[in-house]
Amino acid sequence: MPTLLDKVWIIPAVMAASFLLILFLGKRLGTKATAGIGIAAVSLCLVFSVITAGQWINRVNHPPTGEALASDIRQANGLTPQTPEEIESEINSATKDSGETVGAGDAQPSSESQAATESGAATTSEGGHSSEGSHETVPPVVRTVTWFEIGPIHFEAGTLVDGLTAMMLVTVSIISLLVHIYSTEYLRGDVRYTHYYAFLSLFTASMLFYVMSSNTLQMLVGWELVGLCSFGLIGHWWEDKKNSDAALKAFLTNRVGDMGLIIGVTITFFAAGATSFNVLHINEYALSPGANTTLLLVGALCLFGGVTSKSGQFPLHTWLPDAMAGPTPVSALIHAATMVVAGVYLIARLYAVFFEGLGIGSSSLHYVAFIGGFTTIMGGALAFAQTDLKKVLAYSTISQLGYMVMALGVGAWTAGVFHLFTHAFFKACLFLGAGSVSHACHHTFDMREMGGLRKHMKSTHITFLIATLALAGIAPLAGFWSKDEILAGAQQGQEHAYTLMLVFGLITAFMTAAYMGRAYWMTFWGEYRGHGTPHESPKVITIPLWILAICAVLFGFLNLPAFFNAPSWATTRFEHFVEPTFAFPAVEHPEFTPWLAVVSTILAVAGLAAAYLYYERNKGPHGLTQRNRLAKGGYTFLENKYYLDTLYTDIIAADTKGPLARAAYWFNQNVLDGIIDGASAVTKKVSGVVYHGVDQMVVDGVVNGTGLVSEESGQFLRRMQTGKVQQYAAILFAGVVVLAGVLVFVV
Amino acid sequence: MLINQFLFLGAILFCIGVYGVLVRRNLVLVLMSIELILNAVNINLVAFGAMWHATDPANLSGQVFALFVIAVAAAEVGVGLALVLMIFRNRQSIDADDVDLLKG
Amino acid sequence: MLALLVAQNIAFYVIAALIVFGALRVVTCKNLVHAALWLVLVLAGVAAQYILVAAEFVAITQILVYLGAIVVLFLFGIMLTRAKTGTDTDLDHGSGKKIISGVIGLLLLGIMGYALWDEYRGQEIGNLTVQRTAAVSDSIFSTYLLPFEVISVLLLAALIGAIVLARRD
Amino acid sequence: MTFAWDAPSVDFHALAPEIIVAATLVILLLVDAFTGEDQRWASSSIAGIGLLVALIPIASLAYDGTTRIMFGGGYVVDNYALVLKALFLLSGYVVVLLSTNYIAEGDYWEGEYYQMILASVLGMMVMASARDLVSIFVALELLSIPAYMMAAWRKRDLKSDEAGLKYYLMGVFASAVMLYGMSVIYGYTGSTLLADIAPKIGALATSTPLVTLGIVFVVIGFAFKVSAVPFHTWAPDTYEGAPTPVTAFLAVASKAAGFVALLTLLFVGFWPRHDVWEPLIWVLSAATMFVGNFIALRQTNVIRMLAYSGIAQAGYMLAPLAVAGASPEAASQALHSIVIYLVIYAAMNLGAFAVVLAVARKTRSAESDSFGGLFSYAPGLTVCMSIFLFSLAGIPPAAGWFAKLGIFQALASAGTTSGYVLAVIVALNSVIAFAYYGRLMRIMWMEDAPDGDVSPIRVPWSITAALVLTVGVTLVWGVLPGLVTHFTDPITLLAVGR
Amino acid sequence: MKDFLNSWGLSLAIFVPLVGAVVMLVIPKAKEQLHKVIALATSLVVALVGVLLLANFAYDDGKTLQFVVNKSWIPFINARYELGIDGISLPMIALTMLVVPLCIIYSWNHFPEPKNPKAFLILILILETGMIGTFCAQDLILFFVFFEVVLLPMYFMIGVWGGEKRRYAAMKFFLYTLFGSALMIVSFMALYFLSDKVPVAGGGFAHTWSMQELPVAAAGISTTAALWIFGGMFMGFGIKVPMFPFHTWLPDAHTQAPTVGSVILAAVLLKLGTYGFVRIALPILPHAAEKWAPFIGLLAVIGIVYGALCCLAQTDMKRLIAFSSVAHMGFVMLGIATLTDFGINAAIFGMVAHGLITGMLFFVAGSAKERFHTLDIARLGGMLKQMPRMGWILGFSAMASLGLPGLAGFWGEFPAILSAYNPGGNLNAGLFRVYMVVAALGTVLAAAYLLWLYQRVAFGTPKEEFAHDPHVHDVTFTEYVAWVPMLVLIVVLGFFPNILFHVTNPAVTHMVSAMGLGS
Repeated sequence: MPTLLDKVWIIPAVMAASFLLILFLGKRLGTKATAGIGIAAVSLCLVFSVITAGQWINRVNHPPTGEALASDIRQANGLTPQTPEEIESEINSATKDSGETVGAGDAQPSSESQAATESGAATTSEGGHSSEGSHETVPPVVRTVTWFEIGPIHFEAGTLVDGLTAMMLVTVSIISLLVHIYSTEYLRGDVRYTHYYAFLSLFTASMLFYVMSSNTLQMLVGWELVGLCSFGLIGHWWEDKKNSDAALKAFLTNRVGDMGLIIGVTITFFAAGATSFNVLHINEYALSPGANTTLLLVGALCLFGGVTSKSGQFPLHTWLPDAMAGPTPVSALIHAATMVVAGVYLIARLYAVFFEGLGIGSSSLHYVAFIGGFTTIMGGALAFAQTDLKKVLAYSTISQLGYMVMALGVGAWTAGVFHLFTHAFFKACLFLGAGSVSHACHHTFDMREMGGLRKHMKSTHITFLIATLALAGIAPLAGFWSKDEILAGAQQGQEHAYTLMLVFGLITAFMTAAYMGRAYWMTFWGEYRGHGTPHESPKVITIPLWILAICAVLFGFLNLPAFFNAPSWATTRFEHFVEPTFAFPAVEHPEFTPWLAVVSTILAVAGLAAAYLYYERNKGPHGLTQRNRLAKGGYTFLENKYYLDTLYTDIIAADTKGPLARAAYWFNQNVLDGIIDGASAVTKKVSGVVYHGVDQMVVDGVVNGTGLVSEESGQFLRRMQTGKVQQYAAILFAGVVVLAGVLVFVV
Repeated sequence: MLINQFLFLGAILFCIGVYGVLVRRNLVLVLMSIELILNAVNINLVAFGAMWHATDPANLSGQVFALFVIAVAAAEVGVGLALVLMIFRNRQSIDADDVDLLKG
Repeated sequence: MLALLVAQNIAFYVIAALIVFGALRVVTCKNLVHAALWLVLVLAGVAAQYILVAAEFVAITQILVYLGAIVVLFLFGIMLTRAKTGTDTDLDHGSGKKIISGVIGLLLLGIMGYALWDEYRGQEIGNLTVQRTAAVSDSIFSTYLLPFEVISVLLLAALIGAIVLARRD
Repeated sequence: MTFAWDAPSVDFHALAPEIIVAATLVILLLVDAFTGEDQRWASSSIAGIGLLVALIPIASLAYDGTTRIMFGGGYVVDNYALVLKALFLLSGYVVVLLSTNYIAEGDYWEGEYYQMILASVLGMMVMASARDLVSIFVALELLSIPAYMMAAWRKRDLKSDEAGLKYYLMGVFASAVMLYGMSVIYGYTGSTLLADIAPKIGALATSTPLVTLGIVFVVIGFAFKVSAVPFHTWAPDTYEGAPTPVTAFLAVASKAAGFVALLTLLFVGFWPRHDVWEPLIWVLSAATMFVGNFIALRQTNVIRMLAYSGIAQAGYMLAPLAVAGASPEAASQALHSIVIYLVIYAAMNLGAFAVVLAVARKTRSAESDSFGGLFSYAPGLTVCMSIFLFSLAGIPPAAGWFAKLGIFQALASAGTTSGYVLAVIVALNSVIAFAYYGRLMRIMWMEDAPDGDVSPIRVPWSITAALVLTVGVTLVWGVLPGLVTHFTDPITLLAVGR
Repeated sequence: MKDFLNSWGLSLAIFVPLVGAVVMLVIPKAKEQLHKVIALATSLVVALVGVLLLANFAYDDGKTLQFVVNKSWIPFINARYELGIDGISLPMIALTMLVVPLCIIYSWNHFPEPKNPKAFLILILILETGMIGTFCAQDLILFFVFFEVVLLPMYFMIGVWGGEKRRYAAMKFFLYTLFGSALMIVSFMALYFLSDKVPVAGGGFAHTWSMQELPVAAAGISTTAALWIFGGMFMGFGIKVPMFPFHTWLPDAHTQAPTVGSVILAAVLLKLGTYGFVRIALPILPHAAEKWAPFIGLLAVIGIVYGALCCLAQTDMKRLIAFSSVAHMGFVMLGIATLTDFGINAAIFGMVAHGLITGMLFFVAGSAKERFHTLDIARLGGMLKQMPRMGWILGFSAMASLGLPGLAGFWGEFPAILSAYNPGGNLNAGLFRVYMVVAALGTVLAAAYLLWLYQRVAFGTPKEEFAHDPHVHDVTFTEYVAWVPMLVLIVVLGFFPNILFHVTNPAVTHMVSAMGLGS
């Protein structure tokens, strides 16, 4: 059956073609055609992506067997076993490596493999296994061509399609399409309309290319290309130095992380035998018993350097808020939904390396999980101190990315990736909503100039609310499911070893709700504080919002836990189709834990409520500062008291959180950002010293000095030439004396 | 007689000549000093010639060499004096120190 | 034989002393013409030494060429350059240069003396026999024919050149 | 003892080149005597023709190829001598070409001038064949004495007088030192024949002080001739003061003659005592390169610069001698490299002087500044000069690179540390040297004419001919060095290769 | 055809430019248009020869020398006119043949002061002869000759057509390079004499200069001697590259040179040095190379960081690009220093990529200079607004230069870094891994200075003094013609690196295995 799985390269190629068309013809064709080309291309991509996803689902449901399986495996890890025996052992080792091995399915004999014990981890949970865990080995579809050859090795370029890829394809395509549509209105009349669409196309192409890469080198290419687009789009309005500064900062900060990525790719390449960059090959190596865990650790940490910058992890997250200088749809697409999760995707893709390298299966605390956890709290705290709506969302993104990284860090692979998935929709919705708000409010994002917009912008308001609730993790919206899985993973992971992560997660759950509530109330409630009259955005803007909102509502059910005893076609479908079964470590599948769900929901509600109290009920004309709050104390005393009584602790928390958040923000801006800015300042200083002090003075000085010395000695010798013939004679005879003397007495 | 008697005489004369060409400012005197040096060489040649003649009567090279040196010396002095005269005619001086237009 | 040797040696040392003294006067005296005359003494002394080693032809040539021609040339030179006939203080360089020149001369003498002494020490000059003029001429016109011819060209060229340079025009 | 005189056998074929030159000299003398002032132009033609005609027997001798030995080994006509004689004749011819207009227009003594050149060239030719101390001495004087006078040929010019006097005095001092050395060598060996000297001074394992003294003195005499430091002091002054064609003659032919003598002496006469002269030459070579180049850096007069450059070039040429004793192969390499260098050096240096002459016809100056803007009004001359300067600097494809390559090769072939050190010194110096060659080039190409006068230069045919000859040779040899080595390949010196 | 190419192809490629130059020499200066046409035609003929060579090159057999010519040249020293190209030379030759016509086209209507197209174009053609000759030569002496021939035209190009301090720069360029080549030739000599004699055609044995024979013949050289010889070559080639600390001629030369001069300098001339390492120093003296490699690697990474730091301190755009060359060539040298097939392939790729990219940057800088009459970064700004196309091209080139994957620059940098992880021979892997990290840091700095440059030059609004300057116009037709091929190549090579690796790999692999250092 001809299948798109073999030819997914068509998808980015469509976008690349769109990019070239727009780049070279856009100016001539006009704005409508430009947008049209882009939208058409993305639509096509979406169709293809959905077909791809469908075909993948079909493949999981009807896994290949026998020779087809062997052939797929051969192509997957880039090895070419020759004899049937080799093929057989290859299949066996592959299925073993997959950890999850052949389950109690009907197609394959069950071997009840305990390969997972190889890594010393606990066996998979009973519930997960019995109900939906019939994970057969479904090797990803890998199709490669020779890219280049060095030495005896042929390096390959190719596509890798598995559930993760399919999921990413669909996600990227949907959001990109919506952003394309949304932008036709949002960017109307912009000076660089074509430029914008060209970059959007290029970005989409690069991102799609990235997620379907079959090897790390290709991923590196995609990774950098999306960074380039990010650079170009952050600096879209480059007439303003502030914007170009932000673009530079983003690119350079990412470059710092890329250093790690490059080295990480190098290390994993050599660790896995220096023959291939193939991710599955590398993963297989990482899972093999003889793997050098030290190398893997170093490699994983280096790779994580890339993740740190790309996915805004502490301490390289500071570029992300600045990146909000770009147009809002870009923020939605690149800096919320897709590009920033490239790092998370990297971990997910090379999970075996991280899993084995960091010992996720046997540790209670390690760098990745901790950074993820720390970032999630820190981002949440920082979001409080923002008055710029987009910055709130940016810090929220950082926080959520931390969540995902933490999830992957504690071994909850599916949870992390699922959160990536759901987050893309509701965060994109939030950003686009913010854009819509700004569109209405004369292009400001300052929440102090908003307020009361719920009356003016119904669609925006509702969708924003839905997305906020989803983000806050209110059941049954998408965020609830994914967040809850993460919490469950942290709670149950590795025999409850990741307690600290659980605490982080719970705190964040509260904070997320609180700051989102704050943003929501400040924006949509109260009185309008800006100029003019806000108005609802046109349909081109609101329809994407609605679509995203609907997704935010529904997509949580894609991974409905087995706990709810839904029919099997509706249970843990995400896990079933997305989680790799080939060259994948033995991860756990935590159970749905009702008490945790309840606690987290309570926390979320409490957060929203606290925000409501703090920001809505307690509003003054500029009702944020403590002074005003005290001045108006009497006016709302009773009500306040009432709520204070019941939610006393929360207010305390909020009170302390205010200064805490501000302190954190101060730290962030002055220390962390300062370090980054300082690093560049110091580099510049050093470069000045190196150039003026070393290069021009010493290195060049030596050169010029040599010349000078030559000339001067020439001058000195020249003075010996006095023109007096008898002095010449004296020199002559003195020469005779010296030469003859030395030689006569010495020789 | 010792061969060294003559050789040392030659050496002394040579060095006196060298001293002369270095300290005399008058060019004619410099030319005279040159003659001292050439004579020193000739003393050597003749003395050596005599020495070798004593062992090999056919060996007359020393004397012949000396004759050539005398002839060349004559030519040199002639040319030298011509140059000095020319200098004198152009500069009204034969002080060696005055001849220092060219230097550096 | 011994007497002859003694006489030879005495003659050598006397003449040598005269030569050295004359040479020193040539390079030190303050009167140009005197210097030329001291040179005559030196040249004559050298001729005498040639006779002592039985090199008659060279001795005669020495007298003819040097005393007969070169010294006369010098005197012409002295006159043509209208030098003072009396003493002249401008003949020498200052004492600093004299010292340097003296040092150079003495060092040179030291080196040459060392080399000569090291080689010959007390070696006799050997059994002196008269070096006959005919033999000398044989030698010149066979072995040294070519240099002889060359030197004729040399003298011709020197003659022409010297005339060109020295003549008034 | 018989008094019967045996007429020495004279091979007139072998002596034909010398005889032709001498005859030309006599013819010139007669022409001079029997023609009036208005026919003096004929002198240069006669001299030039005589020099070219002398090449014919050289060619026939070379074709014949036998080594002819005369006067008991005192005079040898072999490939070595022939190549160098041809070099002297051709350089002499080019100098005649360069002189033609200079001497005629300057109202100098014309007929006598060419007689001087011929006499000097004759001396050089004799030098190439001389294998006997007396012959070498006489040849040296024959080539030097006319040269002294030629340097002073612009009689009424104070600088020219001074140049002649300085050259004369220093030359006489040096030849006195050399003579003393020769006398000592003769005294030690009892022979003036180089072939006899070699075994005698080589009899002992180590040198005695007297032999050392003799060798050092003789070498110093020729070190003067090739203007090696510290015996170089005359060269810049003389070069600057002398008439420019004479300077070219001194810088090329006279220096070559000095090297020829040095090669003959060291390789034939003093070969066994290379333990003495190798270090001596090493020091001279290194000092010559550095001093020559350093002072040249500070020169503002092109001729003076070329003089110092010539000193430095002499240092390069001396360098192979400093390691020649290491092995027969090294000696052979050294010999070839020096001869090749001399040949190429002659072409490029004469060419450079030709350009200077041509330019000076307009600017009446040899100051570097007067070359400013040359490219704008005399691009042909500028390109020629650039080729010569690049050649002097040793940059391909001008022939100088091959010359310098030969030096490096000779130094490396010895395989000794001192050889490599000297090679590095040569390398360093060729870099320093480019600083002043480049500076001149910069002035010509990149600066403006000092007085804004950009009227073109009229180059007389004789200089044009000289330029065509030298540029052609410089470029062709640079691209096809085989043409040079074809002639120099068969060269050997007697003691070499034992 | 094939036979003709085999025996005459390379000689044609080398000497056709010279013929063109000679023809132009005899045409009066005033006929400028004719000069341009002849020069362009000549360079196109050369390019055509190049295309034929490319078409007839046996790519699968890239390790063996092809189109070999081997004639006696200077029998006296057994130097031969030996030409031939393999997979290592081919890309360099192709690059040269591409860049020269583009430079001539670019110069078409804007010759730098003091004009004189005749002389300028003659120099370019002579330069082409020298460059192609250097890449074709298989005899050390022949190599040396061509290596030096390249100096002359460049010297004049900088000195006559250059900027304010052109004389100083030209002299410095020349003296530096001469210094290196002087030491290099001493090394060649030592190599010649210390290596074993090889059989010659006419019977008997002789020393050899042949790069093909020397790897075997030089095997017997003692370790110490080999180290010294390598040192001499290192100076010769290292200065040309230029490696830290011999780089100081480069910024001056680049800054002062006319645009075309800078382009050729960056695109081809610098490669002569690295090519020398790969072609001569490494194969002939592998064990000395192994001893020197850590040191070379050290200088290379110092160069990477140091060059980048110097870039950050620049106020002049051209000088900044010049210093970036120091950094980029550091990657090339790092690749070479690893002595692995990976590293050397990367180095060759890096050479080509750097040639194209930095050449492009210099083109843009030159065009900017022509419009603004200054390259002071502080005075520029808003190029994207005033000349959007040029701004885009500058941005593109800057991105390529900073090693963005997907563009050619990446394939020079990343494999070099990669190869440093696991250097060849008995090299200390730990040390090279440190180099690797430092080199990776260099990529960050590269991004910093290039983006900083781009921000200041292209972003923002045009400065008042130029805002209404009629001279400031967008990319012209000739500029497009000159630039587009390079831009296209940058992308094509970026996505299909195998175009180049396919050519170089057989040769490099063969060479590395012939070095026999083990691993």
